[in-house]
Amino acid sequence: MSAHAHNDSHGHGELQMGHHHVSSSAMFTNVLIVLLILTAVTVIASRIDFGPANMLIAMLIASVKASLVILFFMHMKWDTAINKIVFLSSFLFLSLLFIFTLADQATRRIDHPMHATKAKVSKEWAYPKPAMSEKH
Amino acid sequence: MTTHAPILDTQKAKSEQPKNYLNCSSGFWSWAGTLDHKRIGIMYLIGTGLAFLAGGLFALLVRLHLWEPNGMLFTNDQYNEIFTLHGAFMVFLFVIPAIPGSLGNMILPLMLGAKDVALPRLNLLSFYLWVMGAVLAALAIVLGGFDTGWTFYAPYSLYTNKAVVTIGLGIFLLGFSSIFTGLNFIVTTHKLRAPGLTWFRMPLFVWALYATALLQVLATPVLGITVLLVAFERLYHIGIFDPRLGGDPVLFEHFFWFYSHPAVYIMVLPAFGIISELVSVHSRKPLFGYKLIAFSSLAIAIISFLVWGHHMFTSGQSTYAMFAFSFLTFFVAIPTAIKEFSWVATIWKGSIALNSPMLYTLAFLIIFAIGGLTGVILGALNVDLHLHDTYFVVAHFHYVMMGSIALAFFAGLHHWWPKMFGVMYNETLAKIACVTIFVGFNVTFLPQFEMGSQGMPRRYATYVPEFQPYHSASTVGAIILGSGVALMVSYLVASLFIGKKAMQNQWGGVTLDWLTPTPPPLENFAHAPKVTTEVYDYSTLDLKSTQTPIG
Amino acid sequence: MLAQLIQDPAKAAAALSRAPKPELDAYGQLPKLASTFDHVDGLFYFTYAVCIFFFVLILGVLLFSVVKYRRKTFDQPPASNTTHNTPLEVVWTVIPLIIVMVMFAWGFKGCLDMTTVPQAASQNTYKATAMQWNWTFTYPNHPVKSSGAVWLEVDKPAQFLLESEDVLHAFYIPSMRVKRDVVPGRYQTVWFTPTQCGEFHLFCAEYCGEQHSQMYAKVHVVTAEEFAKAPWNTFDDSTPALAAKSGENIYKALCSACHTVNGQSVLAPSWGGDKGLFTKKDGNVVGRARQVVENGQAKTVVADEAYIRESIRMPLAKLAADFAAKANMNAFGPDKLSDRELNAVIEYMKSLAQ
Amino acid sequence: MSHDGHHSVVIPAPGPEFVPHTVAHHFDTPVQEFQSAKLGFWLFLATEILLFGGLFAAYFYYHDLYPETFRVGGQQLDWKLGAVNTSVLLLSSWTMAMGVRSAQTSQKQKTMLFCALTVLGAVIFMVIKFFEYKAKTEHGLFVFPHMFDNYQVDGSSNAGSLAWFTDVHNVMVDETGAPLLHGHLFFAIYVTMTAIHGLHVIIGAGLILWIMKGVAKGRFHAGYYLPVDLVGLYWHLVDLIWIFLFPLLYLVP
Repeated sequence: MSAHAHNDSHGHGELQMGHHHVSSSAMFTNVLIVLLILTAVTVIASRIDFGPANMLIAMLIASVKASLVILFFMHMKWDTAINKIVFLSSFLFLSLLFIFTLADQATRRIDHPMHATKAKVSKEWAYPKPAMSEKH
Repeated sequence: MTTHAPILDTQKAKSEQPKNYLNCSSGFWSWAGTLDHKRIGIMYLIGTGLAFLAGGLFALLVRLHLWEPNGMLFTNDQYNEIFTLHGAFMVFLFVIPAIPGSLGNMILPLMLGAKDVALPRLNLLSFYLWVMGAVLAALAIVLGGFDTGWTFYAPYSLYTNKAVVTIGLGIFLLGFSSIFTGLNFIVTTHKLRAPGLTWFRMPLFVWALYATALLQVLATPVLGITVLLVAFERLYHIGIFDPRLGGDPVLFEHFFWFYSHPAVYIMVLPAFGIISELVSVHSRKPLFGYKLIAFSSLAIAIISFLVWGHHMFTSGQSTYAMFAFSFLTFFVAIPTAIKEFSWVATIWKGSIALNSPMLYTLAFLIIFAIGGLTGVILGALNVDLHLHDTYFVVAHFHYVMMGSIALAFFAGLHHWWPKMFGVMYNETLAKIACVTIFVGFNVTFLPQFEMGSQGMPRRYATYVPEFQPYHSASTVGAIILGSGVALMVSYLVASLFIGKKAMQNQWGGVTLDWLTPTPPPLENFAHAPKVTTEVYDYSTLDLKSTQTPIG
Repeated sequence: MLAQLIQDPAKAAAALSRAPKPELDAYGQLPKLASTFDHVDGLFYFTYAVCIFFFVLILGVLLFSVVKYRRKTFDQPPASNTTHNTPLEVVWTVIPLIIVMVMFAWGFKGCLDMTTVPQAASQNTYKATAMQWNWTFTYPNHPVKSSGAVWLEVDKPAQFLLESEDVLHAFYIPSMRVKRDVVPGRYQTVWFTPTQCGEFHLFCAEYCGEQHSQMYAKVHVVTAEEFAKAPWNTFDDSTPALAAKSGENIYKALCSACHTVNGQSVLAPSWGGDKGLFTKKDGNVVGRARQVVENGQAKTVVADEAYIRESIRMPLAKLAADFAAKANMNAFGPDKLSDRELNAVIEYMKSLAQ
Repeated sequence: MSHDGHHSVVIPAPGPEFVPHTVAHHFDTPVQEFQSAKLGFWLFLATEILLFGGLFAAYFYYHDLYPETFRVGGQQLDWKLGAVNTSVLLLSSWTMAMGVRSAQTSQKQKTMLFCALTVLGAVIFMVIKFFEYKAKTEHGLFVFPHMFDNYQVDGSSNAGSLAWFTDVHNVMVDETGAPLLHGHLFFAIYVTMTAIHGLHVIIGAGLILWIMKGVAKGRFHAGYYLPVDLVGLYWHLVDLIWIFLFPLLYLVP
């Protein structure tokens, strides 16, 4: 393959790694300010008791912050489709691990009402014997 | 060097000994420091091949020991270490890296018409991570071995007085070796395809490696963190998996199988890819249902993330989880069945050359049918409660791991051996070895189905006497199987020195890998290939010039 | 034996054929069913038949093709270049799908049956305690436990509450078709109704370490009359000789996995032999002096009854010097070994004195 | 790099303070090189997400099993230090984004400055982390010199304790003063997650220092800023993970 041909046929833009988005400094600064505000919101929200929704709200705020970082700081908004798919699919597959593992744990406790009792028993016998000596 | 492939300019033979990737440079560092995907592939082939022989030796020791109900050779402790070594070597050092590392590295860029993989330095790093993992595994043997089974189930792996941390770190490195190989293949497939090579013109080996790579990248990190946590647990007792400290051993099983079930497909999908190629080439017929096979690879890859709980049906997970996991498990059967049927339909009315790669392929098709179908038996919840952790499971996964994957690897090795080294092995010996391996394999593992369904649990150093006839038969089979493998290794190695020169297109393939010189030059193609025809279009093959052996 | 096979195959084969034969069901694949879980057998053989059908189909087409369409000249074209047949592809997708869905539903229904404990079974609850490497059973209405063997009443549903003292084990009775992992830190349950009188294997099916394959118990299913006699209750300490005998039974069930009585100290100190716990002196049985490590300090103690009691109740207090580095014995509290039982074990130890 | 007489593509330097970049021999165009590396790096970041994901799954699993332990455990951490560290990381993410932007626009001095500021952020983060760990060690919640000690076994009974978790001030207790179930688990997860995260901070800072070396040599400019971009992505990932760690560990919901 002749690299010469490419060198000649491509314009200046191509040589500079394609047409990439250069974001404005003001946009970065705005995103930073929103992120700092949301950090404050996280702290404030943790002071209010929403009951079982506490975790959901904390994670929701964190997800919004994470999305801002991914979209703007990491330039995902302007990235190619395949890169978007790759990164987002990691969260998708991670959610599979979360959903099945936590769902099993949550429903298993209904199956086994003795779990709490058993946990108390193992507390009394917290460390019944030393770990066998390990060579490393 | 006489092929006039219609889609390529003819390379003019300039000298008697054309420069190729094997003879273009020499010396230790020209190999150890190489960035060439083909040389890295050869190094992987040597490494994983040695690991396979070591694992096979352990397997033979296990089988010999089990000749008698009270065990013939070892103490229980030694037996436990040896079966663990067999499992760990075979899974982590051979089956997972072998096909992508050696044949994948060698062939994928050739099939794509690329000069190399997209990230050659990462490729070399990946190989050295494998080497470091292998060194740590060897070190673990020196430091007292490990007797946890390849599954490292907590809490036993936390309490045992063995070198678990060392092998854990080894597996962590091997995991990242696998991740980097997969990552490289994804990028290469996306970015380095030759002009005209659209997604649906890609050979199915590429599709299979691509689906494998997705699994390697998305599943392996969880194994990494799991073995790290086991190491932390042993070193400073964090209590995440230790029930004495409030941890839950079932969480370990979830983490472990989140990786290790997809890992089964990391192992088997490349084998499917090889078989797809070979069935087509040696039947000289386009693959039946090309797109369906391509999509079924992706479907298997994705569904495989949803079924890990079927390794835990007896573990005490909730009935709801068992419902979901069993239901999804049966769905894996469908794309797998589609593949098997499509291969058989490709052979149907083909022009079948019964040479050694095809013999291995046929052996695969028969053995994989058994391996796959017995998997369906195990998917049924109530039946699995009886068969789980018995020799039925052992036989089932050996039919898939050894019988299918290793045989597909051998098939691919025989198919691309002339391409890799430019020499041909002795076909007669190859056929004898194939039949020996096939017979030995079935004699080894068919009795294990029998004793498994009768209740023989796995990982037993001793057993109740009523199972002895099955164990003895199995041991005899293992010896036959071992001698078949020994024969295969001998003639393959011998061919490097005394093998006759291979033809440029030994089998009459039409994918790009067969259209470069044999062995390929350093950057694979003298001129950048352009693809203008559909995949597996044998009308472009110049039959007169290939002189393909008919077997 | 392997050498024998090579030298004299006929003799070796004869030896093999003398091996005890397991009792199998009519089709020879599963052990004879001894519980009510017949759906396991039903689905197993249904799936088996389906598998054989598909296997024969695939094998037949393959062999036929290889014979019929074998390449005879190097340029022989394929007999057909068909790459699609939509009806065929739909058929081989949909039919397997239907079959596996049937298997799933059947299997899940059976699984529900096996995991839903009926009232009758929960009123007849045994406890099975697994530890490296033995099984101990507690009975529903009897104070005496048994180890290494369990007795069940025929045709009476029984539930087992499974508990592990150390690592994962699995409770597996092939003839009953039941298996459950025994997970430390939580209780698991399993139930079944034995329908056949007889003796059955109970295996540990989850790898648990060195003696995994010897972690075995015998399941005795007996009639109601015989069960009422509590055949597992063999404990008798009315005379020293009977106490020593009962102690030996306890030794075999609980201690023999690690401690020998022949003087060979492999995993743990042996109880007998010329370095055993007790020795005969002037016709009296007295404890031997032993090197132990207490709180990291080496010292010498006499292996008297107090020392032995402490070593069983609190094994890590004083460690035998030879095994101080790898001591890993579980404590046997009063919940596992009553005082009377402990005394019987000591009586047995004394009977080993030389 | 050429082996067969072919010439590789060269991207010219935009000014005298920069050096040109030679595209690797197996790529046809700079775009191909850039996109390949970028796709590869996103894939690597995906594996990082899944690696940490295992730890997060363990967190949620035990948070669900022992909610009180986690609630009380979270109160032992100083949320103010956590919030300061969050802000430091967010700021350093901003400086990194600005650094990449400066490289994209061939501003050598500014690239250098923003990279240096980012490293400074990493240093501040780790210093604060050090004082946090020190305080926890003093309270016996995880005692560093004893992390690798075995169980301490009391000779007179089978009971014992962890060497690294002594809880000297008896803080892991419920309302009645009784010790909480498995009080060490929260701190085990805390120290595992923050230590692995901290390791990523250190690696990230090292990578940025390496980038600064390249910047000084003028290797990165509008024509070729790929390594700056990739290291930037890595740094943002470190930030991303902390965004989730902060509420989960310091403000246990």
